[in-house]
Amino acid sequence: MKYITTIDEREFTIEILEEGRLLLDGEEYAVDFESVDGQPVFSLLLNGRSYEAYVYQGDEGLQVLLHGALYLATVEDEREKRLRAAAGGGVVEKGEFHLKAPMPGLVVAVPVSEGSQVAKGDVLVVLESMKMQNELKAPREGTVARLRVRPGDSVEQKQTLLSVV
Amino acid sequence: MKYITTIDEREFTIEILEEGRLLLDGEEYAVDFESVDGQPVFSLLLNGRSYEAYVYQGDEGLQVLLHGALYLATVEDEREKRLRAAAGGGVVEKGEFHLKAPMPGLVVAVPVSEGSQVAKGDVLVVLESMKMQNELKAPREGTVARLRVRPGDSVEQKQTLLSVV
Amino acid sequence: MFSKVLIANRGEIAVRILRACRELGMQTVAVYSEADRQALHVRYADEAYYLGPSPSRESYLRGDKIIALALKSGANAIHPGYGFLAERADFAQACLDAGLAFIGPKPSSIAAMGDKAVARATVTRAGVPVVPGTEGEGALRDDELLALAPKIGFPLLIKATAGGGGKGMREVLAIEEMPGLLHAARREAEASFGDGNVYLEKLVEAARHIEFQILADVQGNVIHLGERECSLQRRHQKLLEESPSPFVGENEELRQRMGAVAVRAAQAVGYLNAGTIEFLADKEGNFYFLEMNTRLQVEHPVTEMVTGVDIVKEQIRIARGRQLHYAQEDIHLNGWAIECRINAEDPYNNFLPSTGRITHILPPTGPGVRVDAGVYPGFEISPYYDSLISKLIVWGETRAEAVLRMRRSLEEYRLVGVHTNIPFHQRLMDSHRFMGGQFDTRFVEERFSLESAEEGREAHPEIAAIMATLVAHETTQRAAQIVRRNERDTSNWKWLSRWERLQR
Amino acid sequence: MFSKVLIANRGEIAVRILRACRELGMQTVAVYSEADRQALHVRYADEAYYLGPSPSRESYLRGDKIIALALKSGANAIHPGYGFLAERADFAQACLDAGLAFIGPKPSSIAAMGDKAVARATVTRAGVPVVPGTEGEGALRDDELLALAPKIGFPLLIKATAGGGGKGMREVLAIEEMPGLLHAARREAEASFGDGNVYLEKLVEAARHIEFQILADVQGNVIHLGERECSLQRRHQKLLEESPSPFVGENEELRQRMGAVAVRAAQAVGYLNAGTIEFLADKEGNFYFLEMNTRLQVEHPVTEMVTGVDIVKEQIRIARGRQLHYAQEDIHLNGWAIECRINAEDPYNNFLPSTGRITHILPPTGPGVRVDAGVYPGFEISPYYDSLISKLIVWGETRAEAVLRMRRSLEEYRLVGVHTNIPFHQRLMDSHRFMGGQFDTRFVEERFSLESAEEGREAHPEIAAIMATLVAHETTQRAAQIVRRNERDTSNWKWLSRWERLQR
Repeated sequence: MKYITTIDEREFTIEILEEGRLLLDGEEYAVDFESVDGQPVFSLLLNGRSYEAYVYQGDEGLQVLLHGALYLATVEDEREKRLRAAAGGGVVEKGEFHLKAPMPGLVVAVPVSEGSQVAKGDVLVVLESMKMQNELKAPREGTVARLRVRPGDSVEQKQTLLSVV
Repeated sequence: MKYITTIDEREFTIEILEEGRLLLDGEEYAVDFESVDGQPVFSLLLNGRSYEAYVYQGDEGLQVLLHGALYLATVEDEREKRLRAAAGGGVVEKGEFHLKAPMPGLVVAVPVSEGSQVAKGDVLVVLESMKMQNELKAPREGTVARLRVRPGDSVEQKQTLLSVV
Repeated sequence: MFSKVLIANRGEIAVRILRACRELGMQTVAVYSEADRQALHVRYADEAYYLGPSPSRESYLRGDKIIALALKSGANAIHPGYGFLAERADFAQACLDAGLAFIGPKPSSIAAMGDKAVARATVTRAGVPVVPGTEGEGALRDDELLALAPKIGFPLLIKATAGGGGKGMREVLAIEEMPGLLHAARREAEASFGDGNVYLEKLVEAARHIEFQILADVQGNVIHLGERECSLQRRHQKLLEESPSPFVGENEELRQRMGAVAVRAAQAVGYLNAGTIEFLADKEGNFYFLEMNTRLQVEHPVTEMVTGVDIVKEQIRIARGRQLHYAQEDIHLNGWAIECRINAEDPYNNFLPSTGRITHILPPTGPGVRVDAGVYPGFEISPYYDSLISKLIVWGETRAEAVLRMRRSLEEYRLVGVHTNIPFHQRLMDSHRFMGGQFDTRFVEERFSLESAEEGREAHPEIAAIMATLVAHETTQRAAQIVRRNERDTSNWKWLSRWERLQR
Repeated sequence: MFSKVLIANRGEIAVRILRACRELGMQTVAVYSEADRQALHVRYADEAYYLGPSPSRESYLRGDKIIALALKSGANAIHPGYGFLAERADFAQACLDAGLAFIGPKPSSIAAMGDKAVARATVTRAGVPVVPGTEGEGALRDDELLALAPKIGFPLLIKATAGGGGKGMREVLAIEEMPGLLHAARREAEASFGDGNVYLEKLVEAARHIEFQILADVQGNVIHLGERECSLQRRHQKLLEESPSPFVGENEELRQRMGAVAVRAAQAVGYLNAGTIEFLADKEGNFYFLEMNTRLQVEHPVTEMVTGVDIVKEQIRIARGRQLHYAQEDIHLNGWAIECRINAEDPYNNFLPSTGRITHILPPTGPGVRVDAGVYPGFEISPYYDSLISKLIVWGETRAEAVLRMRRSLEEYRLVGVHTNIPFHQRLMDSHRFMGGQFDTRFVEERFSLESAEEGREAHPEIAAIMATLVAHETTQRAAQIVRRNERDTSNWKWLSRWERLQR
């Protein structure tokens, strides 16, 4: 099975062969890969070098936390890659952004209102959780729409608070 | 639900009521009982006193390891208790004893042979495991039968090594 | 003399106090909120009582309920830990009124140190230096401020009396620019807070946060256990503490001078039990009283590691009326200790708190490593309380050894189920300024970023790529297997042995 | 000078050595058997190579393969740990021949101390006392033995030259009974071993096992790090060690005298690196050389806790040719440390080894607690290697504090999946003789039983009964629920989210 895996715009071609071997950009390695205790922690022996990392499923691919550094990886097999290329390529840049509560908490401030123009980095909602006030910011510029919370509201994790269109 | 639980020949009558209450020998207690992490480790709050113990299923009932002391408990509901009483009561004292390997290992000595008369406490088999020589002893007197191993054999856990009849 | 202690707290500090009580042969009583039935402090205590719903104000802040539970359970002392009710003079007084020993200072000391203006005035009278400024002198006119400025010295800060958050604040380097800056500051303060009043305060440049641990007994003995450096902060939250301070270092004369001032500050309020005097220090070695924390600190373990004193046990002994175990001359700082606060938060997402069920922990261990934690595999991190889940403390013969030991400990630490700030600490350990001891209270926020710290490091994108690919590959393969397996067997439960069912 | 170390071992000691290497900035290479692919030392090392099938003789005892892997991986030093190849002079020599540094003594020292008769003769020449006896003098006749007996003194032991296990052994209290006992001993020895030869040895009454940690560098400096008491043993396996020894206690004169003798014994074989001189001591304070362990000991952490010396790091520095960090006068025993060996064995079933998968661990932590372990949740304990899975070490300012801390640590420790001897240690901690420091090498086997130790204690059969009943009750209820749930839903897998599948 052949995969194209992208990290920080750098592409790696990884072909998984049988019997604990793989090709990384054409070079062969002995590979021994196991989950630790069924957890999303994995031990990798690659030509005898020992690595261990957390691998999580994130919203936009897999997150690999290795030696205290985070890598965001997208893994595609050849078919997926071809389909995406045929579709004109590239991630959709525009579209609506739905601000979701990253954790349960209490809304303490909403410094924007419906129709507000916001720039990237502007604070949209201040959410209190674990005794900290957490600023939730706009990931891009746009207009605030469908504002659904106000100060004093308790919100659940992943509840949509507002949209930026 | 009412149970009769025996520990060291001492009987306790325990009736489980609804809503976190139970009767212990007729006295009512508030009870809050939870497994820790789905493990056979349990946290008990009994009228506010906090206890924690391992509870394992053993061959002859439940083993409770509490504050570093081991208790062997047999739990019967009323119906079981009545049935046992009707059957004439008491555990069968005689019958064959099958010596099983308590762990995988290597048989290093078998100081008995088929037909040997053995007393309680006599060594039947010496099994090496974890770099220790472990003496497996007779739990009662009797005659050795169906000897199935000899020095040098590797045995699996729970494999029957011989019987005492 | 008490023998049964109620711990009015939760989390790692409740566990820490429980351990001290147990080692002293005391009976222990825990209290818990709805979210904390399975918390470690409930499991470790001899008794545990339900306090109320999860929000603190309905549980851990309910002093009345806590005192009632102490009386009901027969506890005759209360340890407040830190946070919650620890610095509430009224709660301490209520304990005493109920006939319970309060393991902490007198209510009057808590009150005196709790009011910033009173604290400032009290310690000033005792000859303790405070940051020079005009804060205590009411609303002054521009001409008055201009006259006072040279006495404070430059650089100085103009600050809004009503304000905070930097609004209405101006840094003044010389008297010439002051009139214009005063005007601007007043205008901004007026606009922000509706109050144009400002005061002056000396700007402590490259300020370092250095604090001294105090112990005081009823016999009137007051000693200090040396200093802790707590300059590494983010949003006024300490992240990493060490003892000794790299700033004080081998300057024993400065240490003893600051320690003596700290003792004097504590004596100024007739202090009893454990407390901490916080100072701001500048490059020249000037230091100023900031505030006193009238309680046990989160970071007390670094002091324990270098002095060998068990501070919590000493608190309990003091509260029982015993004389201090130690005289000042018995206290020596041996080696070096560093603490990293491990928080449930995502360092890659603006340090947002992270909640969830912890499924796996492999803590670092071995020589010179101590972990104080209130969590375990299977415990659920809720959004109700602070995000501190563990403290990783290491000791080394030298600071260099301690830093290297902290590095290997952070790399070893596995905790699955919530995000933690461990990667942040790992990058901090790599920072040249940290290694050199060259940092101040603004360092983390102004001169350190996780992203740029990662840039210079040896990176392994190809390893990350391989691991991601293998996980994706196995996920696909497994999903297929699950489908096939299910087609074969629609009665999985039959295959569960009795033992497996028992373990569910 | 080497910078990459291969650790020729497994389990907790391999992890311990890896940590020291990492803190010194060394690259590390692990080796592993089939059973150990997921072992902690494989996970922690920079590199890890497969050695062979699980049995030791096909893996960890394959010195040839290990040396080949060192050369292949570019490691330029080997640390043998303890056990396996650690005291094999031929392996140490083979390392040197292959151009690899051996982190341990010279092969000649290993050989000299490995042969009991040679060791005895060598240290005797250096003026080190050995247990008086006739072992080294060949087969003697009864009249010769009777003539020598008074010089040895009574009580003494007649021992079979060929034997062991108590066969052919007799205790002699006075010369009058000796002829008859000699006759009986020879007859039994002849019957048991086909060899009737016997020798005499002084009976060390109420013997205590006390050992001194030695460090020696290439510059010829030899120091000792004080003593460890290891009298608590079962089947010649140490179970609990402490430093200082309650027997030596505050008798600093005895400590220094024994330490000086230990240094002399090490010097007698030109010793280098870390080693241990074991003594037997009697009630009168006489002490006799028993043997030298020419390697790191399991129980080295208790010495580390009281001296502050990191023995493994010091081993590596010595092997790199560095001078010792410490002179004898720098070494002071501060406080008290105790180690309990946590073995995977069932104390309620004749201490039979216990194998299985560890499903949950909650180790004790907090002030003064160190855990050295080679296991983690999810790891499988196999029958191939020894049963030591963890070492629990505590430090206290006094022995009493250390004992109380050990008690609370043992009670806190949760380890699910295999049986452990933790309950044994808990009962030992309660024993009055242990608390009073009144025990000898026969104590555990002859005067301590788990059952009788439990008799005197506060028991909670009613609590055990309640817990057993609730578990049985829930098991029944759950079993019913599983049946019902399954009837409703024959396609469980559909309910697994993608994330859950990923985690399987």
